[in-house]
Amino acid sequence: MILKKIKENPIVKKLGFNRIVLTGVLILMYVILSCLVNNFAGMPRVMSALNYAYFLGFLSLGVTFVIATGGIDFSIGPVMFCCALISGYSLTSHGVPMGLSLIISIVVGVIFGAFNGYLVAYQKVPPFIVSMASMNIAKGVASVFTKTQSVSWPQAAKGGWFRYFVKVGKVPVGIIVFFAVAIACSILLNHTKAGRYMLSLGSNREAVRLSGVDVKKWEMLAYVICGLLVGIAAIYFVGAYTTVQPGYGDQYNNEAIAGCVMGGTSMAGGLASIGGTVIGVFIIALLQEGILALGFTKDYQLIITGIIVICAVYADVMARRRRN
Amino acid sequence: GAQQAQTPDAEAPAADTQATEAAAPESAAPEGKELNFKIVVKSFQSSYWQAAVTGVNQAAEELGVNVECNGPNAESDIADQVNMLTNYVNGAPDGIGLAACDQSACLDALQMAKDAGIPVVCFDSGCPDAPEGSVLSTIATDNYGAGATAAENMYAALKDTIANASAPVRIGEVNQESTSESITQRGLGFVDKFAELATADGKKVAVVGNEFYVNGAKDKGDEATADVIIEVAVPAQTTVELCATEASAIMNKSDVLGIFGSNQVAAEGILSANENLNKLGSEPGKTILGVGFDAGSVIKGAVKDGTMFGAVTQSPLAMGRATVKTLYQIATGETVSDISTEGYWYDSTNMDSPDILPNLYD
Amino acid sequence: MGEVILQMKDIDKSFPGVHALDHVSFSVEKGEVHALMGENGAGKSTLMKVLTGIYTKDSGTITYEGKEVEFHNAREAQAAGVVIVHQELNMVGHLNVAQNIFIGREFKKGIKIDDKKMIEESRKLFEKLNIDIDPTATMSDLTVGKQQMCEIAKAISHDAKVIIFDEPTAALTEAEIQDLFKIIRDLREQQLGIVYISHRMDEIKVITDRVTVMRDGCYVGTLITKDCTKDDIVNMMVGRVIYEEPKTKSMVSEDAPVVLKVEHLNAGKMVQDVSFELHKGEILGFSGLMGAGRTETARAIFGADPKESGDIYVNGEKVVINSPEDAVKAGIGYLSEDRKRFGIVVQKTIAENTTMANLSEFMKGIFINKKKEKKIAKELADSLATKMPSVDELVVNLSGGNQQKVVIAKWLCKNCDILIFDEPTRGIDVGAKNEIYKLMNKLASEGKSIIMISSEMTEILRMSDRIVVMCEGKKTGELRIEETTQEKIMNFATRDVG
Amino acid sequence: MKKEKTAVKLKQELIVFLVVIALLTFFCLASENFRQYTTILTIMDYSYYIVLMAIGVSFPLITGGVDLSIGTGLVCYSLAGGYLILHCGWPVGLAMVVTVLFGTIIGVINGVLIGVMDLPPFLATLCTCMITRGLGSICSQNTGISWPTAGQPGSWFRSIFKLDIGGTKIPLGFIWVLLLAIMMHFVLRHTKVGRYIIAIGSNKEAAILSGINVKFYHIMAYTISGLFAALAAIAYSAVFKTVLPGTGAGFELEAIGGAIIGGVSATGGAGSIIGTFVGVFVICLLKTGLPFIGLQANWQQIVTGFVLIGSVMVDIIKKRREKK
Ligand SMILES: Nc1ncnc2c1ncn2[C@@H]1O[C@H](COP(=O)(O)OP(=O)(O)OP(=O)(O)O)[C@@H](O)[C@H]1O
Ligand SMILES: Nc1ncnc2c1ncn2[C@@H]1O[C@H](COP(=O)(O)OP(=O)(O)OP(=O)(O)O)[C@@H](O)[C@H]1O
Ligand SMILES: [Mg+2]
Ligand SMILES: [Mg+2]
Repeated sequence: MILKKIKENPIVKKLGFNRIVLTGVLILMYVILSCLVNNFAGMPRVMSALNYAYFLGFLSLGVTFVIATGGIDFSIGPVMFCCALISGYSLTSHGVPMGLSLIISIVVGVIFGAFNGYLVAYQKVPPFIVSMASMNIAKGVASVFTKTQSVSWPQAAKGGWFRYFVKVGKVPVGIIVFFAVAIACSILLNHTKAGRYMLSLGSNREAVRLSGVDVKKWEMLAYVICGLLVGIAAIYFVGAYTTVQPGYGDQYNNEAIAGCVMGGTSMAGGLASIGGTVIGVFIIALLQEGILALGFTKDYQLIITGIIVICAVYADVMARRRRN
Repeated sequence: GAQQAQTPDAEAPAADTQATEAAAPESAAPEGKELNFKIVVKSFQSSYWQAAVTGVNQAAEELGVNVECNGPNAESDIADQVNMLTNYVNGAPDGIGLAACDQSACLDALQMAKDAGIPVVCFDSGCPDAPEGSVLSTIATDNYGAGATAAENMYAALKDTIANASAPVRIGEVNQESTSESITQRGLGFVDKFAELATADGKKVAVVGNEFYVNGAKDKGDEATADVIIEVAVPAQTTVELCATEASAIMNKSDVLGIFGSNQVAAEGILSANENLNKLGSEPGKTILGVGFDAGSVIKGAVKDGTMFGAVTQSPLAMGRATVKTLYQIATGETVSDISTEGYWYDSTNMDSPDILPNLYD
Repeated sequence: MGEVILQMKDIDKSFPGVHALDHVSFSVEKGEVHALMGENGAGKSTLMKVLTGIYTKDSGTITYEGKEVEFHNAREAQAAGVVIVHQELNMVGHLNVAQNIFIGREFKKGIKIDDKKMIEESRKLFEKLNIDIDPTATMSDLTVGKQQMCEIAKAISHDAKVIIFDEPTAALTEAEIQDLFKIIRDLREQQLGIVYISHRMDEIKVITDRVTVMRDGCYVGTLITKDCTKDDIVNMMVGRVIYEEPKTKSMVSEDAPVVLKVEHLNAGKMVQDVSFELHKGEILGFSGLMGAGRTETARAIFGADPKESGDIYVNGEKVVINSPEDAVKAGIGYLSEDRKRFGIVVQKTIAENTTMANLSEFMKGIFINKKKEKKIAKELADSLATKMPSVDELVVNLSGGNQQKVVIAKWLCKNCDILIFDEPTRGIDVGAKNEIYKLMNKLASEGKSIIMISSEMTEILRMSDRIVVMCEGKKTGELRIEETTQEKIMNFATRDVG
Repeated sequence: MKKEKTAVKLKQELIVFLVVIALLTFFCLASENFRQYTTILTIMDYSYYIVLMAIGVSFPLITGGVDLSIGTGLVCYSLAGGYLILHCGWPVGLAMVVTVLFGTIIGVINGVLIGVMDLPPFLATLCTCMITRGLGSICSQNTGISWPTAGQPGSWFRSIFKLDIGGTKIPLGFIWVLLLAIMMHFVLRHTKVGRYIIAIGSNKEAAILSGINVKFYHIMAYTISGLFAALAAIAYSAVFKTVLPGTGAGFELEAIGGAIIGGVSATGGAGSIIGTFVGVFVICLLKTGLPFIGLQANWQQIVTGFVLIGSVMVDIIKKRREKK
C-alpha cells in the first residue's frame, strides 16, 4: 500500500520508480563494498570503475536506441574493437594524425551501424541474424586490415592527447563527456521526432508506417546512432586500456545489453530509458570493481550480472503483467 | 633495474594512507607484519600458468608471505587484466608480480603503482616501456631465443632431408595469436633461425602466410624460387579447434617436413589435427616432425610416444618462485636485477633427465 | 429452451484501474441462443474469458451442469464442454487446417501424431457443416473469412455443450453468415447452449432467443428477443435513444470538383483495373463482400502495398505514391480496418498517438512541443467523446472503440483533405458509431472528401453519397445514393466477373 | 496439392544440399590437398559439435526464440565433465552422464525463465550465457581441461566418434549425428512436442487458447537445446584435445547460422531438422575449406558473415516474390 503511494507520488513518477530503486542499489553496493574492502571508498577505485563504465556506457547508450526500435545488436563489442583497430592501425602504421584517427573510429562505427540498419530496416533481415553476421565481418575486417596484429594506442605523454578526453591528471574528464552524451541521447529519444518515431516503431511498426512516417529511415537511424556511439566507445576503450586485439570484443556485448536492460529498456521495444541505462552501466562497472577488490575472478561478476539482469527483467515483466 | 622508489614520494598525489602503507614494509615487514604480494597472471587457461601459480605458492609458503593470484579468463582479455592490476594497486599490497597480456595496456596502472610506491616484478613477459622505476625486475624467458632453439633442433633433424630434397620443401608454424609479444617473438625466433640455418647450407628460403610474420622476418625471400618455404598461420581466435583447422590445412600439403606450434594451445591444435591426418612422427622425411612449446599432459604424452618430435619448455614453476623471491627481496631492501630464464629443448630421449623433468608440468 | 446449463453469479473482475466486471450474473439454457450485448468495453469478452478460464475471477460463482466449477485454463473448459470462438482470430498460420482444428487434442499412433486421421476427420466435419475448405491447405493461405469458419468448425468439433461466439461474423461474407446461422440453428436443435456476442442488431434479431445487455461492466437486464425491438436493446445499452435512418439524397452535386482520381489501378490479384473519382465534400462508399479487394485497393492507393500500374490524380495533378509517406504528403489519410495491428501504437500515450502523423506541426526547433501536443490531443479526444482518464494514458489501456477514436483523432489532427475510412465502425458500439457518423458528415460538409469502406449495408446506405461496389478485385458497379437499393448492391457484389 | 507442398519443402533442403555439393566440388577443384580422405575426417570432426548444437537450437528458434547460451554452455559442460574425470577420478561414462545432465538442467532453467517467467529469450539466454561462462571457469578452476586422450584409461569414448580400425579412421560420429538428426526431425514433424513447438512459434496466443500447455513446451524446446549442447560438449571433448575456459562464445553463432541456412525461419514457426543438418555443413565446409585455398582465418569470418546474410536474404526475396 505504502509502496503504491510512493509510486504514485508525482516526483517519484517523474523520476521513475525503477530508476530510483536502481540508484538505491548502486549506492547500497558502494556502501557495502566500502565496508567490506579496505580503502575502497577512494578516488582511485572510482577512477578504475569509471574506466570500465565509459566504454561500456557508450555501448549501452548505443544499443538502447536499437532495442528501443525492437531490434537487437550484439555486434557492438566486436565492432567497437574493429573501430579501434582500424583507426589505431591507421595511426600507428600509416601515420594518420591523431585527430583524423579518432574521426576514422567514429566513421567506421557509423558505417557498421548503417550496414546493420540498412539490412534490418530496408531488407527486413532479422536483427539477430544481422548482428551475428556483422560480428563476424567486423572481426574479419579488423583482422585483415591490421594483418592480425594488436594495436596499442600511444600514451598521453607520447602524443596520445585523446586520452585527455578520459582524464586529465586525476580529473575524470570522461564523466563529463559521458553525461553530456547521455543527456543528448535522452533529449534525442524523448523530445525529438527521431526519438518519438524510434520508440513508436519499436512498439508497432506498421501503425507508424501507415501514419505516413518513413519508418525505414528512422529505424536505420537508430542503428546509425548506435554505430556512432560504438565509435566513441572505441576511443574510450583505448583511452583506458590502450590495446585492442582483432578477433575479440564479444565479451562486452552481453554486459552492454545487460546495462541497458537493467535500466528498464524493454526488449519488446517501445520503452527505453537513458537514465536507467546510465545507472545500469554504473552498477555493472561497480560490481566488476567490487568483485575484483573482494578477490574474486571475473567469472563471479559474469554470474552475478547475469542473475541481476534476470531479476531486473523479471521485475519488469511482473510489473507489466500486473498492469495488463 | 635497481632498488628504488621505496621511500614514499612526498609529491606523489596518492592518498596519505596509501603512501604510509606502501612505506610500511620497508621498516616493519621483516620482523613483524606479514607481507602481502599480489600476482596477476595472463590467464589460467593453460597448465603453464597453473605451474607458475604452483611456484608462486611454494615460494610464498617458504618465505611466509601472503600471495593472492588472479588473472583474466583468457589471455586476450586485456581490459580485464588492466582492471585487475589497477585493483591490486588500489589495494596497496607490498608488491605486485605481473605477467602482462599486453606490453602497453598496463602502463597507466604501472604508473599508478609507481606513484603509490608499490614495487612491481614482471615475469614471463616484460614491459619494456614501463615507467622508469616501476618495474624493478623482469623475470622472463628469452622467447626469441626459445623459438630459435626449436628451429635449431628441428633443422638438425631435417638437415639431410632438406639437403637431398629435389623439390621445394615446406615448414609450417602455427601461432595461437599474433598479438602477444612473447608468442610473436617465439614465432619470429623460429622463422629467423630456421632461415638462417638453411641459408647457411645454401638453400633459398621464403616466408609466407600471415603478413605480420612475413613482414617481421629478417628476410622474407621469394616463394617462387625458394627451396624451403616457411608457412606461418594464425587462427582467428584462441581456441584449439581453430588452431587445429589451420594446422590441418598446412599438414595436408604434401611437401611439409616439419611444423612448429609456438605455445601450448597451438601445439595441442597440431596434435588435434594429427588425429585425422596421422602424419606426425619422429622419422625425418617420412613423417612430419612436430615441434611444440611448453608442456602439459597432452604434449608430454605425444613427445613421449614419438608423435611429437620434441618441444621447448620454459620453467614457469621456477619463474613463479623467482617472482615471489624477488618481491620478497625488494621488500626486505635487497637489490634485485633482471633474471633471464631459458627455454629447454626436450624430446623422448631426455624427458626424464633431471634438468628437464622439473620443468615438465602437467 | 430448457433447463439452465450454465449459471454465472456475481462475477467480479478488476484489471488495474478498470473494474471490468461488477457483480455480473448471466445464465444460459440448453437449446437457446443467448445474445450478449453492450457497448465497447462493456465487459462481454472479459465475462466469457472468465468463464473459459483464460482470466481468473476475483469473486463470484460459476455453476455448470449443476455443479460449481472453476476452469483454470482453456483446456479444462474445453474438456468440460465449454468452448469459445474468440473475437480475434487464433490460428497457427504455419500448420494446415486439420492440424489447427485438432490442435491440443491430436490423434496419436504410438508417439506419432496421426495426421491422416486428422485430415479424414476434418473432411468429415466440413462435409457435415457444409464448408468448402481443403483440410490440407496451410492455414495462412486461407482468406480471413475461411479462417474464421475453421475456427468455428474447430469449436463445434469439440463435442461441446456450451459454445460461445464472440463476434463471429466480423470477418464473414453474407453467404458465410447464412451458413453459420444454419449451423447455429442445428446446434440449438441439439440442445446446446449458445452465447452469441455481436454488435450487429440485425443478426441479434434473426438468430437469438434472449438478449442480455451489459453496460460499463454491469449487468443491465435480459430480454426475450422476439418480444423486444431494436430500440429497446439500444436503450438498455446506452441509456438513450439512437436515431438512425438512411441517406436518401446525395449532399454533393455531380459537378463538384474531383479531388481524387484513380485510373486503371492494378495491384496483385485483389486489385484489377480499378478506376473511380472522388468529389469534394463527398462520402464515397465502397461496398462488396469480404475479400472483394476493397482494403487492398485502399492500401494500394495509400502506398501501403506496392502497386503494379495505374495513375492517381489529386486535385487534377498526377501524384506518385510509393509509400504512405507520399500519400500523407498528398493529403490522404487512411484509417485501417485492423486497428490493433495497423492503427495504434500501444506503448504510447493517447497524445503521442494522436500526433503520430503530424508531428512536424508540433515541433519547436528540433524539440517536440509536448504542451501543444497534449492540448490538441485533448481537444480532439473531447470532440470524439473518447473515454479516457487523460491524454497521458497509454492507448493499450483503452477499450477497442476508444482506441478507434484515437486513430480517427490522428487523421483529424493531420487535417487530410482525403480520408479513407476502412471499416471505421468495426467492433464499435452503437453510441460511438453514431458519433463517428456525425463526425464524418461534419467533415464532409467542411469540404473533406471521404472514402468509406464498409461491410455493413446499413452503414453504406446511411452514409454514402455515392457507392462503388467491388467483387473479386474488380470494380463491378457505381451507384448514386438516389438510385441505390440493397438488391442492386448485392447484384454487383456477387456479379460473376469471370 | 499435398504432394506439391512436400515437394516445395524438400526443395529448400535440396537447394542447401546442392550448395554443399557445389562447395565441396569447388574446394576439390581448387585445392589438391583438399582432395583427401583425411579432409573428410577433418570436416566431420568440426561438424559434430556444430550439428548437435544446431539440431538443439532449432527448437528454440522454431518457437520464435533463440538460445545464445549453447556456445559457452558447451564449454562449461565439457569442463565440468572433464574436471570430474581428471580431478575426481570419475569413470568417463559417468562423467558423460553428468555432462548431459548439466546441459539439460541449464536448458530447463532457460525454459523456465522464458516459458514460465516470460523473460525475452534473447535476454534470458544472454544471462545464462554469462552465467555458464563464469561457471565453466569456476568448475575447472580456470584451467584448460583435456578429456582422456589415446592411451589413457577412458579414452574409449573418443572412438564413439572416430573408430580406428587398423590405422584407418572411420568417422563413426557421422552416423550418430545423422541418426539423431533423423530422430529429431521425426520429433519435430510427427510428435506432439514438435507440433506444439511449431504452434508456439507460429502463433503463441492461439496455442494458449487451444489449451496447449505453452509453458511446458517452451521448457521442452530449451531443454532439447540444452541437452544437445551437452551432447555437443561430449563430441567436442572427444574430437579436440583440450577445452579452454572462457571460450565458446561464437559457437552458438555457427550453430544458429547453420540452422538458418538450413531453412529454419529466423522469426519462428517453420524449419526442418534435416535442413539444419545440411545447413551446418555449409558452415563447416567454409571453415575447413577456405584455409586450403589460401584464405587466412580472418577472411573466413568475413565470408561466413556474408553467407549468413545471403542465405536469409534469399529466403526473404523468395517470400517477397511469392507474395506477388
Ligand atoms: N487484459 C486486460 N487488462 C486490462 N484491462 C482490460 C483487459 N481486458 C479488457 N480490459 C478492459 O476491460 C473492459 C472490458 O473489456 P472487454 O474486452 O470485455 O469489452 P467488450 O465488451 O468485449 O468490448 P468490445 O465490444 O470492444 O470487444 C475494457 O475497459 C477493457 O479496457
Ligand atoms: N490476414 C490475411 N491473411 C491472409 N490473406 C488475407 C488477409 N487479409 C486479407 N487477405 C487476402 O486478401 C483478400 C482480400 O482482402 P480483404 O478481405 O481485406 O478484402 P476487402 O474487400 O477489403 O474486404 P473487407 O474490407 O471486407 O475485409 C482476401 O480474400 C484474402 O485472400
Ligand atoms: Mg470484446
Ligand atoms: Mg477490408
